[in-house]
This record gives sequence, C-alpha cells and structure tokens, in this order.
Amino acid sequence: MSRTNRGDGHLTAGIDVGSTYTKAALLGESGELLATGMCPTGYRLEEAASQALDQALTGSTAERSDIVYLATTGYGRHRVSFRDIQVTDLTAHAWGARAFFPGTRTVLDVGGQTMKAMRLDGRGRVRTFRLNDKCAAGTGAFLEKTARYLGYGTEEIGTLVEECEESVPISGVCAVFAESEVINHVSQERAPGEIMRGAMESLIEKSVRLMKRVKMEPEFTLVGGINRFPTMVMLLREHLHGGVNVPPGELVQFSGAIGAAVLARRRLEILEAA
Amino acid sequence: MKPDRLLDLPAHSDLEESLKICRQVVQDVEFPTVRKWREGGGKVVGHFQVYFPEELAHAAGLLPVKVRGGAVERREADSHFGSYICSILQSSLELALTERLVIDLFVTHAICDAARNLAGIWARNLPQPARILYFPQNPNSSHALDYLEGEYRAVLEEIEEIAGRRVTDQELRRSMAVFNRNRQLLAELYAIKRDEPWLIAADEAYALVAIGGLIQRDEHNELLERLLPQIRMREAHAQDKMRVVFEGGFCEQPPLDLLQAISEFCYVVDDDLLIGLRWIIDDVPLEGPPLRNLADAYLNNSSYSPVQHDLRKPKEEMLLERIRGSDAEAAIISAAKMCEPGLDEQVAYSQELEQKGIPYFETEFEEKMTSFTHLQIQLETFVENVLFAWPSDEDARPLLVTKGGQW
Amino acid sequence: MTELKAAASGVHGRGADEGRRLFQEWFADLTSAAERGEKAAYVFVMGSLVELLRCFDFNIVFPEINSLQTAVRKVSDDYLNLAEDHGFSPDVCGYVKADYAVQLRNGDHPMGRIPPPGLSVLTNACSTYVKWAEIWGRMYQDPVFTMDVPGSRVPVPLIGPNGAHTEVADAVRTIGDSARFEADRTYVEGQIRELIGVCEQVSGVSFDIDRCREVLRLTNQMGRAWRALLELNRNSPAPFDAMLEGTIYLGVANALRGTEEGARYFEDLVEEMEARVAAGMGPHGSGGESHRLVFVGVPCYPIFRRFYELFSEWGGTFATSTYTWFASGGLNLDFEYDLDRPIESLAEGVLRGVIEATDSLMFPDRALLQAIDDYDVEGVVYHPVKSCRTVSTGLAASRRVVLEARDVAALYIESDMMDKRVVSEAQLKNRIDAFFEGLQSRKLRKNRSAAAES
Amino acid sequence: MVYAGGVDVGSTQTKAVIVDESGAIVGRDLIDTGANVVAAAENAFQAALEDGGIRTSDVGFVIGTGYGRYKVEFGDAQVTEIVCHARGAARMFPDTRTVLDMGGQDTKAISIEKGGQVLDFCMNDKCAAGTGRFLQSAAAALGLELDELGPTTQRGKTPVVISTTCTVFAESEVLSWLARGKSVEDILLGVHRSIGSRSFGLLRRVGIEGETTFTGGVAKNQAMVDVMNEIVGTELNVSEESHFMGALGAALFALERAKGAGQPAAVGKEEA
Repeated sequence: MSRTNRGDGHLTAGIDVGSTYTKAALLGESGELLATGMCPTGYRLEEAASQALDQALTGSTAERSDIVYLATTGYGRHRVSFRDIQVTDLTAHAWGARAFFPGTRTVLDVGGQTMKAMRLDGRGRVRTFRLNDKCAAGTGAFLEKTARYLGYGTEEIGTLVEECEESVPISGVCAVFAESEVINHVSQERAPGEIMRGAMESLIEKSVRLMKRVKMEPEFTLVGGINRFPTMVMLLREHLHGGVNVPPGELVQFSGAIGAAVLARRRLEILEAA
Repeated sequence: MKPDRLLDLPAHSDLEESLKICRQVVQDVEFPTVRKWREGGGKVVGHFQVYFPEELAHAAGLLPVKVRGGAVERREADSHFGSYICSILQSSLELALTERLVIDLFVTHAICDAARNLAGIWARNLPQPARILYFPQNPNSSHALDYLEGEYRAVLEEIEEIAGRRVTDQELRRSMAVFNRNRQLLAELYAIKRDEPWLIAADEAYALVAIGGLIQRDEHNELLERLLPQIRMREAHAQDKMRVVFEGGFCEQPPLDLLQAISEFCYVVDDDLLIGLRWIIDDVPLEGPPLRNLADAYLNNSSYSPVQHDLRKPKEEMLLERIRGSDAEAAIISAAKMCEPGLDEQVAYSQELEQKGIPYFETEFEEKMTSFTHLQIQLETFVENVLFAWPSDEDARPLLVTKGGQW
Repeated sequence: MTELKAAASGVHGRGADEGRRLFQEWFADLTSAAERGEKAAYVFVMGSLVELLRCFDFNIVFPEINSLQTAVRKVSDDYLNLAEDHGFSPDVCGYVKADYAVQLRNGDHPMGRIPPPGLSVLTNACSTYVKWAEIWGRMYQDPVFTMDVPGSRVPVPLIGPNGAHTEVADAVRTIGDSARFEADRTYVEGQIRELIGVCEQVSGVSFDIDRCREVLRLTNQMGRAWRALLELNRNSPAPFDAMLEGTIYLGVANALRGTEEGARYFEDLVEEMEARVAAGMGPHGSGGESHRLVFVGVPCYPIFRRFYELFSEWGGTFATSTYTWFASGGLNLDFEYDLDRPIESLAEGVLRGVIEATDSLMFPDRALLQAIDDYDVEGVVYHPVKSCRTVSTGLAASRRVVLEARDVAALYIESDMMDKRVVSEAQLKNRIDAFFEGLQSRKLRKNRSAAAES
Repeated sequence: MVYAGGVDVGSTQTKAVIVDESGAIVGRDLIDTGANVVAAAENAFQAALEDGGIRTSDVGFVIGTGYGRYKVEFGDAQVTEIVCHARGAARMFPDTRTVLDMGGQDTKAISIEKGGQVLDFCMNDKCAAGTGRFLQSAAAALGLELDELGPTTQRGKTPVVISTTCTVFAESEVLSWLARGKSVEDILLGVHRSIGSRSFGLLRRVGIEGETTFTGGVAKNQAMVDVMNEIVGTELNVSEESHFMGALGAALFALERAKGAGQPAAVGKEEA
C-alpha cells in the first residue's frame, strides 16, 4: 500500500512486532495518542501486525484508510507488507522515550534477553549506543529465573525485596556461574529477599555500567520489559541518585510502537516539506 | 615446475566471475593457491600480520603468504593457548598444525604480546623454522634505520637458506618494482571505493586485495590491471547510503559476510583491512641500497596501525585524516575480540570522534562469527538517524502531545 | 628453643617489616611530591632504566606497582570500573585500566597520591607498555621515550615436535651470538644516549657519569644479594615463599634499585634468611613443608593472602617463582655492570635483562626445567591471567613440554591479577585441592614402592 | 560385610552410591540438588541405602565430593570430584587413561594412571561455555526435552556453525539459525559439535592416551557420544552408570578407608 493510496485521515501508526507480543499505537492528526492494540505474535507475523492494528482501530473511531503513514519496528519489522517504513528497536525506543519525556538524553532498555543503552542529542539522533553483546550477561530473564528458583512469582518480588535491607553480592560475569552463586547462597540459607535484592543490584550495576559506556547524561528514561519490576525502577533511581523517567502506566510496553508511530509522523513531516 | 598461475580463473572470465572466485579462494581454508605452488616444488614464507617486506621472499623465488587466520573449526590449536586469546592466533596455528597451510619459514612480529608468543608455540609444535622479526618500536630514534636494515639482511639470509641460493640486489630491485606497481594498483582500487563506492562493495574490494596475499604479486598485478577498468565500467547507480570508514581490520580479519552486511547499509569508502599489504604509501626508490630503501619506507613512508608506535603518527589524528581524506560521514570503530592493542585504541578513537562530533559506533568482531544481527541493527539505526533527525536542536519539537497532562 | 632458632627468631620478620616501611616511605615521598605539584618519571619493571633516571633527580613511579597495590588493597574494582566506564574493554590489561583511573582521579591512590608523568620511559619488553605510554602522551603531552630492545629472534624449542629432544643452543639466541649481540647492544646504547638528552632537557639537570657509576654500583650490590636470596630457597625447607614473600621483596627491589637503602635491605634480608635456613625454618614456621612447588606467572592479587593459603593449607611452598625472574629487572642474572664503561654496560644490562625476561615468558621451558632440578620441586603451578598476554599466552604449551620432560605434577589455573570478577575462590580451591590430592597419592605411592624395593 | 558410601553433590543433581566390600555398586540414587543442599545429600544417601537394602550402621565410611562436598554433613572426609571421577572411571573401565567428564556447568579432562590416580587435569575456567548447560539452553530454545536431544541430533546431516560459546547467547543464536531456515536437527548437530570441539581442546591439554572414558550426565546423550567419537577418532567408553561416576569414586575411596582404618589417607582431608 503506497502512501497515495491511503485516506486523508492524517493518522500515523506504529507497530512493534516483538518475539512474543505485537503492539500497535495510533496517533491522531495533532500527535495525540488515539489508541493502542496488542496480541500474541505467533508464527504469522503479518497477521499479528494486522490484528494488533485492527484492535487499536477498534478502540478509536478511525479506519485503516485514515492512516497516512505506518512504521514498523521489532524483530518482525521487515515482515509486514503494509508498512511504509521500518525502524530498528533502538530508534523506535529512543523516539518513544523522547515522545514521553522530551528531555530524555539517555535511554536504558532492559528486556528479557538483551540490554541496550543509548544516548540521544537534542535533534533526536541516537548519538551512541551499546548492546550487551559480550558474554557478560545480565538481563531480565536472570531475575525471573532467580525468582522461580527461590519459589516466588514475578509479582511477589517487590514485597520480598522491599522487606530486606541487606543484599548478598552476586558478582559472576557469567550468567550461568551467577546462577550457581544464587544456588550457593540459598544453600547457605540466606533470606530469599536478600538474594533477590543481590540479583537485582547486580543487574542494576550492569545497566549503569552500560549507560556509563555511552557517556550518559540526564534525563534518563527506562524502557523495556524490566519495567514490570517496580523494585528495579526504585533501585535504579537510588543508584543514579535522582530521577529516572518511566513511561506511564499501561503504556510502558508500548514505547516501541509509540516510538514507531512518532517516527512515522516525523517522516511524514519531512516528506511533506520536501 | 613452479606454476605461472596460482589462481584458477577460467579464460576470459568476466568481472563478476573473477570476483566470485577471488571471494571463494580468500575464504578457502585449504589454501588452494599455496597448495598448487608447493605441488610445483615452490617454497613458502608465511608471515603473520601486519607488515612484512615480502619483496625479500619474492626476490628469492619464494611465495610470500600472508598468515591471517581463517574461519576454521579449532581442534588442535585450542589446547596450546589460554582462554583470553584472540581467534586469529589460534586459527593460524590450527591451519599449520592440520597441514592445511604448510609454511617453510614462519615469521611473526612483536605486534602484540600474544603474537610474539606465537613463535615459541610454533617452534615447539611444527618442524619448520619460525622466527620473530622485531620492527623498531622507536622509529623516532636516529638508529632505527640502521637497525632495521640489519634485520632485513638477517631475514634475507634465512630466506636464502630456504631458497638454497643467494639473492642479488638486481633481483631485489626487480621485486621492489613489482610491489611498487602492486601498491599503485591497490591505491587505484581504493580510489574507486572513495570516488564511486557504488561500483564495488566492501567485501568485493576486500577479496581483490586479500587474494594478493595468496598469489605472486606479478599475477596479482595482472589481475588488477585487467579488472580495475572493468570495475570502472560496471553498471551500477549511486544509492543514498552513508559513507563510512571501517577501522579495526589491521590484524584479525572480519568475515566477508560481515563486510557484506555493512555494504547493505553503508559505503565503506576507506578502511584499514589488510593494511600491511598497503603499508608503504609511495613507491620505494629502486636506486640505492635495496634493503635500506625498504627499511626506510617502512619507517618514513608508511600508513599507521595500533601496533606501530611512532610519535609522528598519533593514531587518532591519523584516523581523522583517513575520515577527511575519504569524505566519510561516520566511522565504524571495531576491534577483534581479545585484541589488546585494538581494544585499547578503540578508546582513543572513540574519545576523539566524540569530541569532534563525528558519528561512530564501536563493535567487536571475530573471524569465525556467523551471526551479524547486532551489527546490522546498529547500522540500520545509524542510517535511520539521517532519515529522521531534526535539522537542529531548536527545530526539535514534541511529536506526541498530551491532553491536559493525560497521555 | 635451640640457639639457632632463637637467633633466627631475632631477625625473623625483619625483612617484611622493613620492606613495608620502605614501601610506605616511598609512597609518602611520592605523595608529597604530588602535593608540591611535581611530576614524575614513569617507568616499568621490565627494562626500567631507573639507574639512568636517578641521575636526574626524577621522582620515580612504577605504574605497574601502583596498579597491583589497588588489587592487594581490595579496591581495584573501583578503578577498573571507572576505566571501563571511559570505554576500556573488560578484556584488556587491568594494570593499564587501574592506572588510567588513578590518572582520572588526579593521582588518588590507596597508598597516597601519585604525581603525574613528566616523562615516560619504557621498553618494548611488553607490547602493552607501548599502548600504555601512548595514553599518557594523550593525557599529558609528556615526552614518551620507547627504548626499542630486540629480543631473541629465533626460538629453538627444548622439546621439538614428536617429542624429539634438542638441547637449547645458546648460539640461536642473541645472547651468546657475539656479533649479533654486540649490534643489538650498540643499538640500545645509541638510544640510551638519545634518552640522556631527553632527560637533561626535561629535568634541567646535566648528566654526571660518576653519579651514574655510583648508582650502577649500588644495583650491582643489590643484585648480588638478590641472587643469594633466590639461591637460599634451594634449601629444604625453603626459608621463604617465593610467591608470597618473593613478591613483596620484588616490590622493594624495583622501587629501590640503585639506592643505598635498597642494597642494604637485601643484604640484611639474606642474613635473615640464612638464619632461617640454619634453624630449619620455612615460611610456615618450623617444618611443615610437605610439597615444594614452582610458581609460573603473576599472583592473584585480588585475594593475594587467601590465594597463598589455598596452597599453604596443604603444606605447599613455592620454592621459586618465575615472577622473581622476569619482574626483577635482570637482578636474577649473573651480570654486573662494568663501572669502567657505565653507559656501554648499562646498555648491555638492559638488553640482557629484557631478553632474559621475555625469553622466560615466551620460551620458558629450559628455565623451568632448570628450576625444577635446582629447587627440587614436585609440582609446577601455572597461573595464566586474563590481564596479561605477555605472561600467559604460552603457558599452556609450556606445560605440555614440562610434563613430558620431568616427573612432576602440574596445575593450570586461570584467573586474573586485578579483576575480581574472574576470580572465583570456590573454583580455585576445587582445582588446588585436586592438585594436592594428586600430589599426596603420588607421594604415598612413591613411598610404598620405595618400601617394597628395600 | 563392610559397606562404604559416596555422595556427589553437584550444582544441579546430587548422586549417592553404596558399594560392597568388592567395590560393586549395591545401591544408588540421584535427586535434584535444589535449594537445601544438606538435605539433598542426606536424602540421596538414604535413598541409595534403601535401594540397596542396607542400614546406615552397616556403612563404614562415607566420602563427600562435588561442589557441595562440605555439605555432606554425615560424611567422614571430602575429596574433589576430579579425583573421584578418575577413580570411578578406572573401576568401570580399568584401561582408562583419559577421562572426559561433562557436567552441568563444568567440563573436565583428566589423565590417569592404571588404578585411577590423577596425573593431570584441565577444566573450563572462564565461563560455562562448552558444558552441559549449553545443551540445556539450546534445547530450551528449541522447545525440546533433554531426552529428545540425542535422537533429534542424530538425524542431523549438515551441522550449522555455532559461533557463540556463551550459554546465554546460545538461545538467540539457535533462534537466528531457525529464522534462516535451518532445520532443528542441523542446528542441534552444530551445537553438539561446538561443545565437542571445546571438550576436545581440553582433552588435548592433558593428552589423549589409551582408552578414554566419557562420564557425567551428558554421556547419556548418544548424539554427544557419537560426536565425541568422531572428533576424538576412537570409541569412547560410556558406562550405564556414567552419571554416578563421581559418587562411585568417592565410595571406592571410602571403602579403602573403611577397610584399612589407621592407615594414612591416600587422598582427601579428613574431618577433625
């Protein structure tokens, strides 16, 4: 579908085709967030993208033909044939973070498997970024694993950790060895909360190191699945001695899709100016 | 009988086919050209990265081969090293231990602490001689030239022993002329990369350069003389791609697929890949004492790399010069995993580029890597920055509006 | 208590106390120099050229020692993290990173304050020295003098392929090849003369050859004592642990070479060790030396004392350590400066020192076998470290050679000299325990078969 | 009748073996280590006793081994698992001169003398690359159970090249090969070969001589055995009891001690 085929509703959309969920966001003519949609990704990526988008459309009064420009992101971004452009997660999250918090200069994105830090300039460019592409592994999955090992659900972690003052240090570079450190602490009968706190602190430390490597500047914005752990946000704030922006409420998980939608708007602007 | 041709190119093969074959041979860990040479009774001087005066081997009728590792499964070499060693060192030894690459004289250099150690490990495990050629790390001393000339003489004597004959100055000069011509042709290739980068992709150009380290240079010259005009005539149109410098390929080599991945998003307008083959910049004078001239060219008429120390050539300034000289917009600052000098230099490079406001990104690679997802995402992100950025900070405005403080 | 023991206990521990005092004084001097706004000459342990620099009244800084002190004092993490935040990779030399962080913190160091470099003097004995000094050049624009010292060109293995034994002929090394060696010596001497010019310029002091002679004489004196000290450990029990105490002595030897105090310190130390030998005392007190070992590499500083205990708990003593060879600036060599030709001889000393040090790292087989025989050891402990490829690259290969050539046990453990993240005490302990279990059963079997024969 | 026991407390599983006077296994048990290591050691030991129908009081000596060897609170002494694996392998295959033990988070190569005394050993130091964990991660990424790994891999023909050695990144690399259209079988074969090559590197470090015995839980995976046989170029010994080898070794040491009380300990540190 080319741009000229679209209607004149002046809406833009962003779809984030992630490995587990696909999310869509719809922006109105003046940049207001109209609606969002979400569905499991499954094997048929295009279908998932359609479904998420339709869900968003249902939540608004608009129709597909009102969308003038559509951007995709996420791992399936190339697999959506009705897109106008695709952008990487890095770009989408950077712009998503900036959309929520225009003063954002450093974005930390912690997901299940990867951790990314980006520094932006005032013009919206990603100045530099870093991925945890070395073996030093520290990601959300480690937290979940630790919690599961200790016999707690993700939602119980908060209270567990907040009740503890102390934490046991978990230092291993290798995530596998880190797990055995956890096992070791358990066998030494350290309190689960202390171990969990240690795991979180080790993850925070790794995040902050990554942010330092991109020469972080405030404001900081945290995106990605890690926001499901409010305690992590709290600890990160403590560690950075100050504010960390977190996308509001349910929108946390839509920062990629919203970023893509915003990028669609920006691209449209450039094209119209030309 | 030594073969005249080591590269099996079908008669009248066109540019595409020639490039394809060069690509294959460069990646072939069985080293077919070297094998052919040896089967014809020829002897081989294998020199580890970065630079070696190959003219010495050529003049003696030996084949100088650039030892630059390879993407080979390591079974024999691993056990000779510790955990924190770069891949090229291990794969180079693996190639020799498995007799895929048989070398009559192996020369390594004190380019880094690991490579220097390679000589000892080589000598313990392989029957052929190995030696270290110490290039002066104080090229600013007035004694460096005398010293290096002396070293070249000693290496030449060892080569003569392998060749079983003496090498005359006349022969050296003839070889120097061949290599001068070779470097001119490589410079022409790089001029194409710089001026019309759409005519040749980074991996294609790399294959054309790298093949030189596997065949005699006379043959390489003929190849380049035939192909360069064809490259200039190639049907290709310029795309809107970012012009970048790729830095970090002076020793371990990134896989061709990595260069190809970069080419999808960027034009690599200059790089330091196999810089040793292009180390000397202007022609080495043929008049005067040959060894001294070669030594002088190494010291005073040469490129730069993180493993040569020279107060006259601060590396970060040399990089800026490379970026300016090739009119690049950005730089890919890479280093091989576990490469101490490369990783150390990355810090200086990125600090300098940061200060100068030149976009860059840092990455690490390994010769045996097969997955480039991380790199591709970073490259895409780079390109996107050009597509979406505001012209200036002042122009930037919020694109998401809130309704009375509500999202 | 016997008289001998009483005599020994009178001097017992003197070297350790005195060493500590000298070290603290040295850092106190550096701190006050830094506070006065003075700069220092930065040098490295392999090929330090300290003798020359003393002639120009430079404050001397050994960044390697500063860095390892951050690990011994358990704060290296802070320093490494800071450097990594500035872009350094986790995979590069921890010494470089810790020093970089010291510089970023204006010389702030757990032992005091380190003045910044006004001149850096280095050799290519370690290629990382070269990268390191380039960093200071960028930070301070200080003059950097890289003394190019060519090492052995042709390695000849002790045991070649297929286990064929070939004796190492000295002729293949540059040492012993008179023409080649003399050419290299002249090359180094030429550079030393250039360096003298640089030093005069930086310090404003003119070179005094008699002063140089005196400094060289003091190093000769220290060297004689150093060699006597190492030699004393051939006794059983060895009077000191070459990995633990040997490392402490190394620090003093580097910091104070070419000084009156330094020379006297080692003469006193030899006296103390002679008394210990006479009393049959080892590092663990009297007796208790169950297993004599040789240590290859650099110690694990982040848990230095504990690392030592992991061996000493099993009665293991390091009779010698390659560290006390390659990091002693050539003091271990049977070489003395010729005071009639100071500069020529200094060139020879630097050349020999660097060649022997790098040979002992790159081609260590012969020296190790010699040590196994001389010190009568039953086990070799290889400790390659992430930080240092100079020391670590060839150890796995050397280990194979040594095991083929001698009936000894070998332990190969990897960790780091600076980076706690790759030091796992539980892992180390597991391997060290297994090594000693092997040594024990080896000993038991030997005793049994000896008993059966008689 | 004199019995002796060995308890091997590993990071994921705890194994216990009871041997009789002749050194033959008469009772065995394997349980997940879980969070309570002390209890795991006790439970495994009790279950092994039950398996052999033997009373605690009949057991003369117990040795603990493995990472949790100091958690075997009822143990009389501790010995490292390196020495125990060697001893166990030598018992099962007396001509063993080299042992390859592939466990959950470490892989070790051990060279031994006749009788099982350790001459030399090497282990993975830096990380969990090339260990059983790597296989687990790959299996998880492909949604397979551990016992399906072997049969699936055996159907592979052209292995992919796995470039990462990091266990954590194994998952994403496996997924990226899937995305590129490679079959599960070929990917798994690639994973097995990658581990095989790394293990071979360790074996080369200690030198491969005489018969090689493959121990540890991973030796239960026939595909891994096939790959190792191919790489080493000879048939490796694999016992039905491969995962009990450490516990067996410990039990054999314990038996020596139970029989020859009063003699100096051949190995291990005795409880004070």
